[in-house]
Amino acid sequence: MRQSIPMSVQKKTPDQPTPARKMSFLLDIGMRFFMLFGLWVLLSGMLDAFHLALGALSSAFIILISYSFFPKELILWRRPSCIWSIFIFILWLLVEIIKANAAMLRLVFRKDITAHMEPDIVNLQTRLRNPMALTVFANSITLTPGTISVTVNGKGEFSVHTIDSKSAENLPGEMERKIGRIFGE
Amino acid sequence: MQLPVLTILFPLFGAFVAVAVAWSSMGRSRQSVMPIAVSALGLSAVCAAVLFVQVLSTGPQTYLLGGWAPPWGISLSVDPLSALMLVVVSAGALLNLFAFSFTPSKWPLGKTPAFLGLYLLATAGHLGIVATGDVFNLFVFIEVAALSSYALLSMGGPRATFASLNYLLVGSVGASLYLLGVGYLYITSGSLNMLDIADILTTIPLSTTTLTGFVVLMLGLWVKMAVFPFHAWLPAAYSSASPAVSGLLAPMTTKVMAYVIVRMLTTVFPPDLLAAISGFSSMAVWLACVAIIAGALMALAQQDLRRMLCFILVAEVGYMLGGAFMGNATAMTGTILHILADAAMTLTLFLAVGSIVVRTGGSRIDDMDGMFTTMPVTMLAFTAGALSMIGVPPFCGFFSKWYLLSGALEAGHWVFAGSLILSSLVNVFLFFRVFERAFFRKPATASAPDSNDWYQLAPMCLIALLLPVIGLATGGIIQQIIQPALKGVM
Amino acid sequence: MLNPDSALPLIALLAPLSAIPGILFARGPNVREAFTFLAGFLLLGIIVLMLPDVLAGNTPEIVLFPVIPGAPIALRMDPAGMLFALVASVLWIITTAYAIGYMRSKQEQNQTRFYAFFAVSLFATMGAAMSANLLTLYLFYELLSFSTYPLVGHHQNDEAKRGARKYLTYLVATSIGLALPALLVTAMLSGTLDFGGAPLLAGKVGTSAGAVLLVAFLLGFAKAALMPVHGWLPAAMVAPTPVSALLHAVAVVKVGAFCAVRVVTEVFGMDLLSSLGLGAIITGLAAVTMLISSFTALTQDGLKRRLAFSTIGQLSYIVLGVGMLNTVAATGGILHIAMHAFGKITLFFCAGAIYVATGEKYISRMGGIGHRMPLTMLAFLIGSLAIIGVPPTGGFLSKWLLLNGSLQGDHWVLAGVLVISSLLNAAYFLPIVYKAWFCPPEEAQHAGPMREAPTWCLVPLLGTAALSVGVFFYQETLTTLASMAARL
Amino acid sequence: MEHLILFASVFLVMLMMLSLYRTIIGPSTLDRLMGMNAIGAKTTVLILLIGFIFGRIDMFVDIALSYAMLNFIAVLTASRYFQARGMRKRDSNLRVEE
Amino acid sequence: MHSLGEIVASHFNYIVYVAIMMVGLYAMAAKRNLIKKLIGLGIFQTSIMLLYVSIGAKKGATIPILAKGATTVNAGDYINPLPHVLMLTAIVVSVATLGVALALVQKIYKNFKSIEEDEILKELRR
Amino acid sequence: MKKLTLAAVVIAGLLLALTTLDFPRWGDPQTPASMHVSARFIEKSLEEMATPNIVTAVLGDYRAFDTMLETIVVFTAGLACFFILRTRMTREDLEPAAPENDPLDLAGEDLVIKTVARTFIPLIQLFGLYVLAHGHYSPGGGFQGGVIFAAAYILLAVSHDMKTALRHMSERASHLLSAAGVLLFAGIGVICMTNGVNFLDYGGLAGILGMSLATGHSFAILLIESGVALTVTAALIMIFKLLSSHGTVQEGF
Amino acid sequence: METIAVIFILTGLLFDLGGTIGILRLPDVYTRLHMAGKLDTLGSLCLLLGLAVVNAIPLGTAELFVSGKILLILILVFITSPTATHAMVDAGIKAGLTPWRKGDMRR
Ligand code: NA
Ligand code: NA
Repeated sequence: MRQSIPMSVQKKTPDQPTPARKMSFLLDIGMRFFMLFGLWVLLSGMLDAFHLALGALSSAFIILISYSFFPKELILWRRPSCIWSIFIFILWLLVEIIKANAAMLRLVFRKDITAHMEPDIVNLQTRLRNPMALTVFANSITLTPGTISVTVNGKGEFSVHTIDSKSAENLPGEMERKIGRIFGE
Repeated sequence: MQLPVLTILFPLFGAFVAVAVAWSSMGRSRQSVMPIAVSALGLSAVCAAVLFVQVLSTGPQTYLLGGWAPPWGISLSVDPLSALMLVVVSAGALLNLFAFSFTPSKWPLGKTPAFLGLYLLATAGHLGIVATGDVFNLFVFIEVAALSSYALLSMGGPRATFASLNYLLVGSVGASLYLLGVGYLYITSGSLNMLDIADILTTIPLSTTTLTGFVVLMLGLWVKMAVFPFHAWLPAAYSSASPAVSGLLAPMTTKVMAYVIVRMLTTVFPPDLLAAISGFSSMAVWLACVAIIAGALMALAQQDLRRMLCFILVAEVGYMLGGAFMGNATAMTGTILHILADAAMTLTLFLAVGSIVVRTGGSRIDDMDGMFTTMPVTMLAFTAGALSMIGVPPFCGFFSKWYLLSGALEAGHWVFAGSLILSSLVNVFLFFRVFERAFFRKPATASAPDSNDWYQLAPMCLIALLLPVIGLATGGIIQQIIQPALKGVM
Repeated sequence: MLNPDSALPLIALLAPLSAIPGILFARGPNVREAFTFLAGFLLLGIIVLMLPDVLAGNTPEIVLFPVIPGAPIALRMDPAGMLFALVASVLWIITTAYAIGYMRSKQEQNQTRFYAFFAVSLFATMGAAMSANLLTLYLFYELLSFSTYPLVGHHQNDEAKRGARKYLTYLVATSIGLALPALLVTAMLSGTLDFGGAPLLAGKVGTSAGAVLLVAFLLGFAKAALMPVHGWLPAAMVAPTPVSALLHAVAVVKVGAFCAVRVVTEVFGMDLLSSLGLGAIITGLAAVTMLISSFTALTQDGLKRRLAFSTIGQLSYIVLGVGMLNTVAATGGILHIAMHAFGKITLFFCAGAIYVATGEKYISRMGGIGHRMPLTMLAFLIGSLAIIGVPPTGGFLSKWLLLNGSLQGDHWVLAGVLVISSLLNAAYFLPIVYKAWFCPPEEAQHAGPMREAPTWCLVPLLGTAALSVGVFFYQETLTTLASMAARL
Repeated sequence: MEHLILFASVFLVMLMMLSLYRTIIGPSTLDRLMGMNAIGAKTTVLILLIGFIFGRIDMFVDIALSYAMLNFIAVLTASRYFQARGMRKRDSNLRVEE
Repeated sequence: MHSLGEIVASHFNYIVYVAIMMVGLYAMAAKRNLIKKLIGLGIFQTSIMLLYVSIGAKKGATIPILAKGATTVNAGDYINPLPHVLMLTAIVVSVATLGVALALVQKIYKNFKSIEEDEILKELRR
Repeated sequence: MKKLTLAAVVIAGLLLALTTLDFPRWGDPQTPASMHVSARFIEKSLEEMATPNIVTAVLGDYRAFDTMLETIVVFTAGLACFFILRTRMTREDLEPAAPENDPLDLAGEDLVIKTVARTFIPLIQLFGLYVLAHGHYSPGGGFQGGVIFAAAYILLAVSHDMKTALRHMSERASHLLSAAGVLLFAGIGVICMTNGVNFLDYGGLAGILGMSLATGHSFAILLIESGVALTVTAALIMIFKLLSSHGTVQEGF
Repeated sequence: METIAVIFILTGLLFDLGGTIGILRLPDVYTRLHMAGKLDTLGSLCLLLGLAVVNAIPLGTAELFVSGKILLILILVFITSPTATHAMVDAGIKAGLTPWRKGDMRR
């Protein structure tokens, strides 16, 4: 959507481009391109030259206009080891989610529903600073038992809406550790 | 030849290019937008005129868009009548723009390109409505014309904005009803091409669906045409809008919609349809009578010249409606003549009043004192338009009225004839109320006579001079244009 | 379509208009009025050029715009039209001269506009005279109404506004409300509106429909000022006197009377009217109008108003003439168009001259004015005699024919009305003359040395007075035209 | 399997009807928004189910995907609008409730 | 003749369209709030779209996208694409109209500090 | 008054419903609507324009003129909203100054939404392009693609703020792009004309590009769909910006 | 394979049912969002997964592509659903909509 991207890219890197920087920049672009192109192929399902070319063009075009949107954290090639952490985290999260939902499901079918809950808003402080990490953390809170993240800021300060007093007890706790491991914090 | 589509394409491209040029280099090219608009309309008018001559000499043309033959593709179909309407619309828009081309300084800051773009789009929409041979395509053109009109009409203060929204609501319902009618026709015929539908409808017996479709479609068009009692949007919208806008739309919209009704009655629906629902057509004529009387009475109550003209317009719509549904060729001839005449005289009057508004900032009748002294040329043009509205020969308003009256007498519809006569008399009163102020009273403030901007006065004078010319050309118009259109129909 | 012969009516029609550019763009008043004269002489020349042809029984014709089948905009010079055109064009020149004197000495405003609309009015009048059909006649009739409106309201004050409003209300309301529908019905019944063939409605209407149509036509053409649609005429006297003179003695009212003649002779035809027994409607309307207006005139103190009511009455002579449905009376009626014109214009000129010279408008204040303005009052006397119908003035000829016609048709009552009316004419004009010269010195408002109106005023009125007498002696052309018109 | 799909569709439509209650009754605008979101989430699945019923899942999956995206953006926009309006109202000391 | 139930069953789409249309019409006519009027207009337009789309239905036919590798095409196998095309256009038009309408409403709100028709009319009469 | 309105509406509805009894039964394959014009579309579209999606074939080719006008309607709506709402025009707000700080600053309150939006925006954009490009084969096309593309922008504006959004697409850019879209569409039609055929007859384009007729049609449909997408994207963005910022096109939300 | 799909779908429906009852029964918008945000999300995830499996049963390339797209929807829902919930709660709090406390009236 930016009209003159080459210029704005130059603006973003005011220092003299060293060969290494250049290399890393190209790799960056390449990774993004292949991510988008893969998505295209999945969506398109057409493997003829014309549509693949269209896909390549489209991916390049998106990189051109939306370069600045790509979160740097998504570029996994920088730290391959985190893939394993992600895998662990997702599994753990799924289990937690299922637990949360089972609890909720039970609550929903209770007769005296309000008697079993005591909503409150609690504040938390995490050591996470990376926006992506904070986001994952916030969404994980939302998905796990009895808590929804209300406000989050860049200093790692959270406020959380809880459905009963026990829900927030384990926070930030293990979740913070697991996420921190992914993002190296 | 490509003329039918070019007539529409020029204003369209004008609009795109105007917007693109205006924004591609702000400030520097602001001045170049007006020439773009004028030349786009000029080219369109030239195309329309050449097309008109062509059609007159070589017969009707059908232009296949995309090369697809009807009924599969969309086609433009131009006969002498629609070609003339194209000339009227494009030339009218051009003249009006020319006349008000000195006013951009009074328009909102920085919005001139948008104004001109919308102006061109509105014109193109009306041109398309006239030219297209496809009922659904007509709907889309109606919406192009309408959307740009809503925006244009909102220019002119809070009252205009509110009136414009009101128009939007009513107009959208009208267009939707039209679309619904098209749907009914599609159910019956499976086609969207006007001529194809006509062919199919003649081969199958008249069904409830066809009749309902006809009624709904007509209702939609009536709403868009401001037939009483669906008229309220018109005076509200046209009287509060900027003069450059009402000068464009007042002569154009209702007339083009009346033309669509004529077109539907003469080319799409079978001749026996009206007979099958004679109750409906007779209701239409009675409605026309009510519209004429009501328009006249409401015009009497107005203190503002532009509002007064708007209510006269409501009455004029009644003329056209009544003639179209009277059921004989004479009255239909009158309607067609009146479409042309009313376009010309409304343009004259709105140009004149627009000049007054631009000059004095308002159009209250009480402020007309001494206008003949302060704006003599403008008032002369206004007088010509007024005499034509009253129906004084040899102005064109007389001859269309003559045919309408003859048609009414032929059909034995004395009330319609009486309403016409009565509204003419009311018009005398209405206009001479203005003339008396303008002629017999001293101007409130001494000011110099008309500005010498020839480009402001020339269009007005030109169209005023055309009024008797059109009137005296009535015979030729009927012979060359109207009779071919009505041949075999009535 | 355009052979030089048949183009003459068109040229005649356009002649008055040819003055307008000159009038509008002239450098000074002299040049401006020169253009008017030029156009006037041009017009007269063309009319005279056509005269032998018409007298020989030809009718030059030209179709201009075929607007409506059976009713194109077309011109046609027949004897009735020729009579009217001749009178109007002669009097235009004289009136122009008079107007120069009047307007300049009164220092009227907006003289350019005045002359321009004057020319337009003449154009409309000539058009009406030469109309080849009812539609064309209607067209010029309406044009005349609207083009005289600024002349009637020339002074642009409240009085002028009231007069002009009344003027237009009567004329336009009747023409749109009555004449136009009648026109449409006629067109529908006959399929054509052309003059010169068989009467349009012959064999097409019954008594009641015919009666309705006839009344609609007679009252619709309200310029003929038949009662009850006469009220505009006195009101229009707010106009400057040249306007009153030409338009309200010659052009406007005569177009009305001319229309009535056309209605009787061309639309219905005398045969139809007499077979349906509708003549009584016309003569009845005319007779009533004649008597009432003459009595009313007696009571008027304003000179121009008295002249106005006199005009209403005199117009009825014309209508009465054609309404009696015999050739002699009709000849008299048509001839009265001319004869009354010369007489009445003289009277108006005199009224204007008196006003210019003394500022006097009221008859009661004109005692002894004959001593001060002897030539004017002499002309006034001649004009009065012409209106009364005393030889040797033209008025005698037309009235004589009218009387003869009424006797020939055994219309004893109408003959009586004619006589009574003429006596009333004498009763409201002669006392003025008498008072002007023979009122006792102690009652005279005016005395002293002779001081006539300016030459430009005086000469024209003497000219028309002379014409009033002259036509008595050189009557042949006019009488021939009238009788030709009546026989059609 | 067809029966299950059909059953699932009908069941989801029923749930959507129930959620519609929240959308209509409220009481707060946020409740309505939440109701809409709940319906939207089910609609995504429902579109896929219809695709199975029509036997054209390859076509309907695109529609479902775009619907899911647009639903997210719409909810986000609406909640932002609600927030902005609420903050404006709070500034002028007005009640937030409908 | 068919029974009423059968007629209703075979014409339910039309009955639904009429019902929705009248709801929209009523909202436009009876509501004084401009936004509600706009919603009414939207409902009104939607009903017409429903009618069109339901015209295109064919029993035993699938959506008008040819299956992959289809060689012989039978018109009976696919529902009528034309109403869909027309309604796509109509939808775009109605969205565009809605956009313009909202712009106007916003301007009106700016001018009159209200979107209630009665209050605006009262203001205008002053 | 409301009761009267209700009664009128109900009566009108009943009347209208009565007339529908004359309509063909629902799903009847033998109606004129199904038999007459549409049959050719279904049977010929693959052969004539190599486009399995018949809706796209009709929309982009048989009735391309309608579609062009529909695009123009969108263009008009954008222009209309601008004309109606835009306030306070200065040079600066037409061309905002270059960003001094990072436009996508993630600190601050709405961190979660910002991050998620940032992640998805490129993906949504790509999906928009996919929808645009595959209108021939699946329910998609220029309009849908354009809407999705515009939605990505709206997501940006909503998750961040209008100023940030404006840095990524200025008002000027949206005007230019919306004009460019309709120009592209109508321009293709005109280019066809230069080959001696009628407006929007893609056979002309096929001739110019030396493609087979069906491929040419298919390619032209893709081109005009791109035009549609451009205008729809730009105009919707324009309308969104104007409406959400009350015509100032500065702040909002 | 089919059994797995059936189980997923039925579980999904159960969670959705719970979510719907939750948003109907709970006392205020925040507590309702707990239900909508968790139960509905998981319900959708299960349903999508089930459908992906159903679709993948023939194991052709085209089918796998489509199942891949369904999984794409799944990922999308997995990320956007909690974000939307968060956004709504955030908006409610910022707009001044106070949460329900124990003992308050139902809202
Ligand atoms: Na009129
Ligand atoms: Na489209």
